[in-house]
Amino acid sequence: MALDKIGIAKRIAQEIKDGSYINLGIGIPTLVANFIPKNIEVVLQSENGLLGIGPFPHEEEVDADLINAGKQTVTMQPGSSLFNSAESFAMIRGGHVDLTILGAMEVSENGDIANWKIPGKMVKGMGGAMDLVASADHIIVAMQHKSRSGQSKLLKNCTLPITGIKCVKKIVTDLAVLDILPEGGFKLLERAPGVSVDEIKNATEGKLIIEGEIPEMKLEVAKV
Amino acid sequence: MALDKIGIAKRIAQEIKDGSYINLGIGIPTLVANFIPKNIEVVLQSENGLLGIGPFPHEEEVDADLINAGKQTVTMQPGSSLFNSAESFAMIRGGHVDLTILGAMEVSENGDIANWKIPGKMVKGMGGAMDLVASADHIIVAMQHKSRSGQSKLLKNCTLPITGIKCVKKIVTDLAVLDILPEGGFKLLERAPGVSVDEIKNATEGKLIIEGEIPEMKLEVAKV
Amino acid sequence: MINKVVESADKAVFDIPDNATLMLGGFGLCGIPENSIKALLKKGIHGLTCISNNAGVDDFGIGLMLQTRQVKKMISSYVGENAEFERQLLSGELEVDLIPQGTLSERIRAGGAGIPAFFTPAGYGTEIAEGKEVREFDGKNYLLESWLRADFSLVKAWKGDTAGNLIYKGTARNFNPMMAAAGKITIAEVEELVPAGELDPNQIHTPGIYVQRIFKGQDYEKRIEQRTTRL
Amino acid sequence: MINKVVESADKAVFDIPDNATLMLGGFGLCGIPENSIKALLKKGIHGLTCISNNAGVDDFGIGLMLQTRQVKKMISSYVGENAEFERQLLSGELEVDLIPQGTLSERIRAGGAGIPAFFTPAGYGTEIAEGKEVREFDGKNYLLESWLRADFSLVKAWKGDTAGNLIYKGTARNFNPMMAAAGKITIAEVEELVPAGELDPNQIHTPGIYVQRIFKGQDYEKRIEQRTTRL
Repeated sequence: MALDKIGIAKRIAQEIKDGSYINLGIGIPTLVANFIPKNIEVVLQSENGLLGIGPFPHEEEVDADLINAGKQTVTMQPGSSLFNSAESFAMIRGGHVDLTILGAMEVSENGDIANWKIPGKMVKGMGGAMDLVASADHIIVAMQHKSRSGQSKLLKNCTLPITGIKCVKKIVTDLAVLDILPEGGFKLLERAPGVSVDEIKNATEGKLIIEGEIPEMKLEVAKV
Repeated sequence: MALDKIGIAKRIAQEIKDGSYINLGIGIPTLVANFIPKNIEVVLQSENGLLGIGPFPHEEEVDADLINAGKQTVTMQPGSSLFNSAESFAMIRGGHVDLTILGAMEVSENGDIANWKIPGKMVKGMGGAMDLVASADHIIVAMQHKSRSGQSKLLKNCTLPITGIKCVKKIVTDLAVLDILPEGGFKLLERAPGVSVDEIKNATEGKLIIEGEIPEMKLEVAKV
Repeated sequence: MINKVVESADKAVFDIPDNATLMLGGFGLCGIPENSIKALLKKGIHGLTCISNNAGVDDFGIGLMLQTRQVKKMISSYVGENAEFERQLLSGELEVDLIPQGTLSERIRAGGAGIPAFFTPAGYGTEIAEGKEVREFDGKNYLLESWLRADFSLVKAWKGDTAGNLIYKGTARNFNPMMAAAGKITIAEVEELVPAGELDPNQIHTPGIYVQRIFKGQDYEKRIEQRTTRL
Repeated sequence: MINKVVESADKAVFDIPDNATLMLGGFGLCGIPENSIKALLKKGIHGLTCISNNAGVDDFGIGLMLQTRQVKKMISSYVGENAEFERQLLSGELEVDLIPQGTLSERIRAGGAGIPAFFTPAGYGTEIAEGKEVREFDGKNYLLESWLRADFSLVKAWKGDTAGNLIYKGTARNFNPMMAAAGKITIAEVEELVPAGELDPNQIHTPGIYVQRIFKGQDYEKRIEQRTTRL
């Protein structure tokens, strides 16, 4: 059975290394924070100028002067720091953030990502996405494997205007976990529980590399 | 009679406008601070990261963590701010400092300045001088008109390695006040008390422009 | 220290002309110069180019200046939380220049810092690279981007002093410090205005040299776009 | 938050190898990493390239590492308050690269910020422009300068916390914050070390993300080069 958003977030949470600094994009990536194992310490960066995002505030803690990049009210963890936007992107561009998790509309087999613009629709802007994908050493994309109309979103080439080239290394979809190989191609690593390799083949337009037995994901992470 | 260092500093102090931000170089420029009229408010910038240099500290106020660009212990005026070296030079390079006063070994008639290196002597470095002269909108040079051996230091072309080109606008020497014209040439504005135009002519190798009567400097500034 | 206090927002913006290029601090509605925006609405100038990360919402922030058609062009990284914005954009009444957020903040920082151009990796290989110089450093490709400066910068701080020193609060800092440095005339509004000497020099976020006028703002609404709480 | 505390200067510098490129904070003797320098003396590594605004004096700061011939090259804006430095330079034992102070601080800032190159006016028309790309912007000429990065950065702060956040004091801040960001491994020594959560997030000068190791320094001498007082 294909994963829901929570399932994708849970599986991504398993990729997180102790002691890392992480930037979480809007949507599924934001959910990942809820499934980071208790024994792992990470610091979440918000590109509007905060290191150390804490949980959402209780009603009486709400502070209009403390929001995340999604403009939601947040709190700070002990040991947080605040800074300006130029410093925040200096941090991102300078490679200080260890992991970036973000959503995508399309990913190509050579690691290009499209997630900012749909021709014919109102263009809202790229925000910090182009900086993040061009700068991050390690990017994990959280996405649906297919569009609502059933088209593959893991493509030979992106059809939408791209956000960055050759930057995605790992993808977690509702159907599978895949690496993008340096030489190109989606290497299938894991299947969602109950999803067959054939189902993933049919849902992947780009070059899919299948070697040996493909295990099912394990998702028994304690919910926080 | 030629001015001493105090005299040069006093004359330069007359050039200072109320409400300006000023960077004072080491040597005579530092003395200028002592002769700024009481009714004029200025803020002194120290390129090691301080806006609002105050007077030297009393013995019991000395703080090793608070020095000026000449590495002297200083104090802060009320309303000061502290910042890092990149911010300090952002301020300088960005044209936020209104006036830079510095010493020179040579100045050329087109406004080139040499003040950092003497071939054959140990080279100590340019410190912030190249940034200051390349960035400042308004630079006043405090210098002796002639070298100890009697050579003019106001030249057609600098003989020493230069610090910056076409940047000096005004010079105050022990003998005279001169503007450097945009089209080149030292325009004589004032003579030191008792110094003749001929004396200045003899001491100036570069093109000297003399128009009409040249008044004597007035130096009756109240000493602070 | 030089006293930079003006009485009111109206007096602070008195000489901003039609067709000026403005920078306005804030991320979303957080840390925006509410009072200065209201004064611009009242003043009724037009043809403005506004450099701001976002464009407000229909009834708050820069959105208010869109309603009154005072804005000719927006330079932003993310816009359109805002129906009137979308209408003006689609009808061609409004020009929009979209810039990656890190490039935008660095271009503004460069403007204040006297750096006319710099290389950044953001946008390489995408449509925003069109017409831009590309150069490779250590095997990676970068775009050349130029500085941004403004005729007037409108910033909002938490505390300020009469010498123009500013301290921001929380994530309301965002673009404000770089904009303060990149404006020919910078107008700061603050929630609390104190005499020079009361703020700790070691805690100043924006040194007074960058601020030409400062006033105590009034009636801060500080609207929240996404009030998100837990039980 | 991630605990970055190490016990001592010796443990902090344990893996700095011969021929490493180091950045060392400080302006003159103000804000220099006294403890880390002593640990390097004890460790006895050689062939170091040191990026630091100055080179200390004969018997303090980087000058101590010159006495022991541990330094192969200095990259600085102003040097030679220091007889041994002069001797080594004139005898060819020591290489020196002199860089305008603003260019030096911006190149280090660029290193930490992922900006491989930028344009600056400093040095245009002088001998330091030799071999550098010149470009005109708005009628003024600028030089292209590249980023500086280090294998290890040694910085000194006033207060720090276990998460690596730093607060500097007075003009001891100087080059330390940019160097903290430009080092692959940044080692911070502090006068006061507190648990994460005790420092005000709004007053942090160096966010902990830039600091890999932190320790409480000991026996700070804080030597003054020019003790200047009034009566």
